[in-house]
Amino acid sequence: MTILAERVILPERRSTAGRLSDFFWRHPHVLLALLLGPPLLWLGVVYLGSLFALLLQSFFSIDDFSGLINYEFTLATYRQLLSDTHLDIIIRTVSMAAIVTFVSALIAFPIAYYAARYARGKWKALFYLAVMLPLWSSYLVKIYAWKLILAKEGILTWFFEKLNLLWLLEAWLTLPVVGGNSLSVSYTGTFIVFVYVWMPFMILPIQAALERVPANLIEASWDLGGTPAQTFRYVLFPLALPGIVAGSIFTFSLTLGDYIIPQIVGSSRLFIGQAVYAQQGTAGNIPLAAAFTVVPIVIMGAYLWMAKRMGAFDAL
Amino acid sequence: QEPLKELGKGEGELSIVTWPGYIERGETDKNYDWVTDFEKKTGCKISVKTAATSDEMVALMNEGGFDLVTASGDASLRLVAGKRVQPINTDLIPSWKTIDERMQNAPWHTVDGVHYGTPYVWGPNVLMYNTEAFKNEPPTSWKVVFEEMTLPDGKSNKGRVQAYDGPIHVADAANYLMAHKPDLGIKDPYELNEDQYKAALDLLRVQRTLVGRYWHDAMIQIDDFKNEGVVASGSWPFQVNLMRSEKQPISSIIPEEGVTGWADTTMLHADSEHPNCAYMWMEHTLSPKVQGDVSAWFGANPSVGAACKGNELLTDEGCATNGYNDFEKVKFWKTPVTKCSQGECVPYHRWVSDYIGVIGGR
Amino acid sequence: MTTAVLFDNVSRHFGIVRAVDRVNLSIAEGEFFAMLGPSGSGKTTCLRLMAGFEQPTGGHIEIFGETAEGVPPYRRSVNTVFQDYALFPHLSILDNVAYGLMVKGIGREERRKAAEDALAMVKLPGYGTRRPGQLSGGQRQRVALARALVNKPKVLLLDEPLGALDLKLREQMQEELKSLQKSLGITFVFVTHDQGEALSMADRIAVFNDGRIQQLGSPEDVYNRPKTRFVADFVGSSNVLSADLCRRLGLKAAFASLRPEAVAIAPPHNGALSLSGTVASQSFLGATNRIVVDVEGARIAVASPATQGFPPIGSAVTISFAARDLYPMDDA
Amino acid sequence: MTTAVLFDNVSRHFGIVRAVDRVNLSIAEGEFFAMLGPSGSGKTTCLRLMAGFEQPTGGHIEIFGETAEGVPPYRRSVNTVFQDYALFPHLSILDNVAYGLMVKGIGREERRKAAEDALAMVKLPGYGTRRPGQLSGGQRQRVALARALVNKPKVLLLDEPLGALDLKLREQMQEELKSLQKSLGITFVFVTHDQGEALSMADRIAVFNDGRIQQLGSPEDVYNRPKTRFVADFVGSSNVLSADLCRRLGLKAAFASLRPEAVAIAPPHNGALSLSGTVASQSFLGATNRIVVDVEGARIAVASPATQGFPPIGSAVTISFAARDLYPMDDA
Amino acid sequence: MRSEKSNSAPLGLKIAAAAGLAFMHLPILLIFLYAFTTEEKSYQFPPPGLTTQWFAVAWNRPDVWAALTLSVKVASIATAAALVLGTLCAAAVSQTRFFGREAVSLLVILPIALPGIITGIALRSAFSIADIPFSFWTIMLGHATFCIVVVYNNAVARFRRISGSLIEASMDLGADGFQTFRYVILPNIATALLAGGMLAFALSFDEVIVTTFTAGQQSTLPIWMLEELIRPRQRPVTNVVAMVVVIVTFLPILGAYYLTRDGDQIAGAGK
Ligand SMILES: Nc1ncnc2c1ncn2[C@@H]1O[C@H](COP(=O)(O)OP(=O)(O)OP(=O)(O)O)[C@@H](O)[C@H]1O
Ligand SMILES: Nc1ncnc2c1ncn2[C@@H]1O[C@H](COP(=O)(O)OP(=O)(O)OP(=O)(O)O)[C@@H](O)[C@H]1O
Ligand SMILES: NCCCCNCCCN
Ligand SMILES: [Mg+2]
Ligand SMILES: [Mg+2]
Repeated sequence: MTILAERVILPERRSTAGRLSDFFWRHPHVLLALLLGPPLLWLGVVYLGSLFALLLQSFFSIDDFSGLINYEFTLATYRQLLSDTHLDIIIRTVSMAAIVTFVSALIAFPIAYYAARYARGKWKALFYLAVMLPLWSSYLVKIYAWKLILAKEGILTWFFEKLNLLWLLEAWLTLPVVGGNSLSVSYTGTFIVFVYVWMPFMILPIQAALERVPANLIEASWDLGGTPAQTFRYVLFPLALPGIVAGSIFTFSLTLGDYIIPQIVGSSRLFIGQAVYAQQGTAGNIPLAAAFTVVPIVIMGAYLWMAKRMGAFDAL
Repeated sequence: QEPLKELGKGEGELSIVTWPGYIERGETDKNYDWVTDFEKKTGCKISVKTAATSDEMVALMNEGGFDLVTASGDASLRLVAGKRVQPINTDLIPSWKTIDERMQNAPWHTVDGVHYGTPYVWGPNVLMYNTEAFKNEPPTSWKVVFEEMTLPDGKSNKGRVQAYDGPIHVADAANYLMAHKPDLGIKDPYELNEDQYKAALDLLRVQRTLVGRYWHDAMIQIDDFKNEGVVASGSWPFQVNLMRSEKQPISSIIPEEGVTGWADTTMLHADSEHPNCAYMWMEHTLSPKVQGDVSAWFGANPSVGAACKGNELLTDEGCATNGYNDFEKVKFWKTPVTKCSQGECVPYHRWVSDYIGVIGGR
Repeated sequence: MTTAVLFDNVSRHFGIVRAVDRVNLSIAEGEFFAMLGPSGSGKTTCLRLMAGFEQPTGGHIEIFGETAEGVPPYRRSVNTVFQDYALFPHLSILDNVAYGLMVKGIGREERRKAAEDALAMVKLPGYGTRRPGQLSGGQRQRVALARALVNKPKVLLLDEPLGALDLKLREQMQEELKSLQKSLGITFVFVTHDQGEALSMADRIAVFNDGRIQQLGSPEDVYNRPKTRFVADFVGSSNVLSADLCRRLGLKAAFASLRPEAVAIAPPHNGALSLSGTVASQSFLGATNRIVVDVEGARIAVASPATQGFPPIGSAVTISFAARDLYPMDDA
Repeated sequence: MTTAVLFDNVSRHFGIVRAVDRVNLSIAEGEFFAMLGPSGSGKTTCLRLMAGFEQPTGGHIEIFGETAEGVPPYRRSVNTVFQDYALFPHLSILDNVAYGLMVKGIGREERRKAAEDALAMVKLPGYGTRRPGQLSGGQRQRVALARALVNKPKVLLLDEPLGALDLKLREQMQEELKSLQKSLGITFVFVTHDQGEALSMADRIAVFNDGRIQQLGSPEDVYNRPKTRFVADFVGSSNVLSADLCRRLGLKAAFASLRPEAVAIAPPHNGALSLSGTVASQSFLGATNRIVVDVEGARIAVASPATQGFPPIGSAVTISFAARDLYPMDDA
Repeated sequence: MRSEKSNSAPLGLKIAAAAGLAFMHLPILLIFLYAFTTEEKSYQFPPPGLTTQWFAVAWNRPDVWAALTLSVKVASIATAAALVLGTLCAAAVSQTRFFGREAVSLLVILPIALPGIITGIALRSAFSIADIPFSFWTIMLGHATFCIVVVYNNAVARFRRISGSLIEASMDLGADGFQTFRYVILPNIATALLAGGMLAFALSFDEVIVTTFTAGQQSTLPIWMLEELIRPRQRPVTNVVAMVVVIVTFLPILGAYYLTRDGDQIAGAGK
């Protein structure tokens, strides 16, 4: 042991780092500003700025013939947004997003529950990978794989035929709303693909939430006479809810905004994403596209606010 | 804006907005290539952006960054009005003189006597059908895609027909009504008063019940004919040719009601950064060879009569097959505007939103 | 007297780990039974076997005369107060306490009343609307107790319920628990690794080590008459005298235990045994001083009343103790 | 004697919370100074003020005569042993111990040697290559100690360093710490909420409550002569006699404290005071029995040697104690 | 001690979980299967024959390589930007308290909580207002925006686990702010950053929607795939590329798992 401090209070450091360090220690706010500056500049100024610029455009209108934007404040675009045609699109999309979210949660829960509560060691890793594999496989190629499966002359038909169950498929397709000429041009098909593509986003947050539920709460419930079903209903589910909400942020928002899935597997009835894409890209109607984006922004804004209050962000 | 005065050296690049199948560099079939040689000769490297509808083309041109667009009649005048394209100096295009007279001064690219582009190719929107479903009774009328009926194979057409996923399809309905409801008094399917328009929408609503999915993209339509059991639809000769080349049981006709169609113009963007290459390309596209090749590949008709003879790919019968002589039967796409020969007509923006509504089930 | 819990040669092995190994015990109805032992000695596992969270890998368990194997926890009239309380964080205190009644289908009003009574019993009236997160450790512990008691269990299992509390609170809770048990007459099975706690509260104590019961008896038995060196060492800070030293004191035994408080720094009086050594260290413990005397290499701790003061370190002293306080032990 | 740490009317308020409130203290060089008090009484905050993690909102701090305000922690020759040890999980034990030397720029070889010496000093030679995760709680505690000591601090701050250890280990570490402090002569400031620990280890004790020092003195002072009711209550489980009872015993004071071990269940002998009452409860604590006697509603705890056995509950007894053990207190 | 260690899952749960996993995986198998089909133009089921020729064909397609190169470049730079910004933000949010802390954590989440099309279209119109031409950097900007949150989530979770006393211990032992960062903070958050970075990379690598709006005429791999899927030339080539990409992106994901498995979950892994 060599160092013997002469003085108890050591002198100020003369190196730049030392002096800067002292400076930051005395002025923590400067340090905070330096830390927060770049991300805030990026997200707060560039990103939020772009969003606001976009929203601003929704108060302009477009010249129908030339397709050029008329830079004058007007609510005409919002009037247009609230027309029956566009309201149909909004309702259609929001209902789809809600059902997709619900069913995703339904399918995801047992997987997440098993992974969180029963899988151990190697199995746990395997489960994780099994969830991640589809998550990170090319989104487009997955959609096309489903197109193959759902087509009238596709794999599902082939299987139903082999199993002599074709009548079942056909019966389903004759149903109103969910039916159609084939699965790939019906809401059923769009729904299946949405669920398929977004469900993995639901599993991980639920799993995270379930893993945070102390095992002894479940034992406490049993101990107090709660049957497994009651334990699920009164303890496990409420405690997993923030995870479900966190996951639903993804499934809901991704369904609200997607335009590729309903275009490839769907009945040509537009979803918000398609409408935005079409108004922006095909029709060049940026004001209407911007007005359309207000819908998911408002919905997700409310959703996030609720999720934050439920503590769902910790499960993200 | 003043057109270019004289031709300079190529800028080395050229970007073009076009329809799928319009500009080929031999990637699908190496016989169909009218780009590689051009690039070699002029040093202008071509990049192609395809668009599925006229609206998309207008949007892309409005956004900028492109030199040329092969605009159909329903887009060209909008581009002119929006000042997105510039007048061209026909003197810089030696082949201008060779252009079919019917096309040279066509109203969809000529405004007040000023030309805003060179004609590319034109063609009809044909009725494509599956020969197995229709057996020996090929359809003769657009009825098969507008009204429920039993097809020759004994099954209903419900869910087995398609229609174009673009607002301009309203004109196809109007065209059908012109023949079947003459008392509506439709003279021009692109000029509809409120009553005529309403009747067209009603017809389209009936069609909605028959259509599983509207076609938006030529390739996806091909998929749907192959995998989704679709047997009849308005289409482009391009799809017909492509599927026939794959030995699919596909054929097409021009039904008795006549057809809508397109006549496309290669137009130069107002802010083009590669005008010299653009002029070279316009000249290139007017050569009988290119005109014939494009026509053969897409199933279209050349704007240069000379292309009808002696083109290896098109063959001497090609023009007749593709409807070169049916020019009069074709009602070319143009943008519906309020001011029309009937006084007041329903403008395009209503076509846009109402057609979305009809497809959405309204 | 009815037997509340009976373990007949019960084992619970996890692979090669013998968490509980051939344990026999029988707990009488109304008894306050403590399980004492170091960490990992199998106390919790025993409790979990009683609650039904674990199944024995060998032997047989009876609860009030009925076979317990295969009966799930929710069908046993046995309730547990968990070490970390395991209160439901998403429920109010009242709903926590009423939980057991709710799952049994008791009506809302009735269970509210029962829960409020239980809260009053643990001296937390009016806390019903709070959340567990808003209570202190001691309060949570009492809620956990109320939540278990409201079900009127036949046997209450408590797994180190006071482990997380600080000394003062702990002493207070010990008293409360003890008096509650007396007034309710419920059988308490109490796990702890704190010898003081076990001694002061229990009617009987089972001292565990390595999955086995080392000694089972009254607090006095265990404290004053440890059967093994392990018990002597673990229960209180006993001096363990080697065979050598025993022989010198005229005792034939492998080991003997000698409690520090049985030793005095004083010359022997009538019939007392004595040894001499030097003072090695000393510390003030408040009520007593702890003086360690080095007797030919063996260190013997002496607890002497604080009033007697410290002999200087290194000084020669004589220690004396009664022969009966020297307690011979069987094994090492 | 040099003053190591001086607090001159120091306060640290967090908004309306007065974590430390007008504290005066002066710790002498080489002293073993303990800060004792219940949870939330401001002990940790005091320590953090010394270490430089907090700045006082009022008053003045000196360390070895130099003003400490505004000096960041890394420029103070004061080191801390954290309650949770705060070992760097990504570094080996050796690198943990050598950390302070490394950031000071000491060469690799030299600091390795110094660190190994320090590890030997805390009886962990050869543990250098392990990771903190591979050590037991007690071992980690010693590494934390070595890591602080290797810097030869003038003042060592210890924040409940033994809080997480179990009883046996704790007693052992107490002895080690004490002897280390003696041999190194470093000033130790030791925070605990365990009165036994403070009493047995410290030269002087400051008893904290609500951010203030209630009493500052030697262990005997604090234990036997509590200045306030709070101290009497907190340090050991004293009986607090009300003014009424005091008056009857001929003492003029608002309150008086009486240690249980100063009371005997016996008739008074020469000059002793006595009271009579009935036995309310009793428990076996191993070395002693705790018997609570009800004297006209006041409950007086008696610690009687276990050898004396229990009088039956409800029986009438006389308790006696020396007048000098009755210690009058200033306030409530 | 978890009782589940000894108990096994109820049968119903096992079946539900297995069925769910099968649902998630069968289409993937299909993608793999069609990388080997002999049919070129359309997908037939069952495939008429199997071949490995498409791997060679894919290898020799320059457009695949061009798109791949662009995607790798974009993902790398976007990841780097996200790492810096995400870490700074996580440090500020977890190590200090300031007014608006909650708002910042909400702001970071916004780009993934809002549909990608909104991010895309907003950035696109901002570019056009500011007259910024599409370039590599516009794609990167869009990607980094939604990648920040992945890094942020991982870093915040880790920062939470570094007990505050670790940093104080370092300062106590004489390390100034920079030394503390270098010797204590960085080594402790390194694996979390690596995990976050890998996920950010994979996220950027597969992004279609935002890219569509910020790429102009450039083709990243997913854009290339979209084009190929709609206008196929050699369809199985797309499957070959997809399959290779799955296998290649899988390695970093596996890595991220092992780096973070004890303790924090892979926060925001989905996305
Ligand atoms: N589910 C399990 N799987 C494997 N080993 C287990 C399991 N449960 C307990 N054990 C082992 O059994 C032994 C006894 O554990 P138990 O929890 O009963 O001890 P304990 O006496 O309660 O200890 P503590 O005082 O630390 O709570 C330990 O070695 C433990 O590791
Ligand atoms: N950073 C802070 N902000 C606000 N209040 C604080 C802060 N630090 C401490 N306090 C408050 O100051 C009071 C004293 O806290 P301190 O940690 O010093 O107590 P303590 O005596 O160490 O308690 P314990 O034994 O529980 O560690 C407490 O009421 C605490 O809540
Ligand atoms: N695995 C990729 C799925 C595509 C979803 N991307 C969402 C990004 C949101 N901006
Ligand atoms: Mg235990
Ligand atoms: Mg503290």
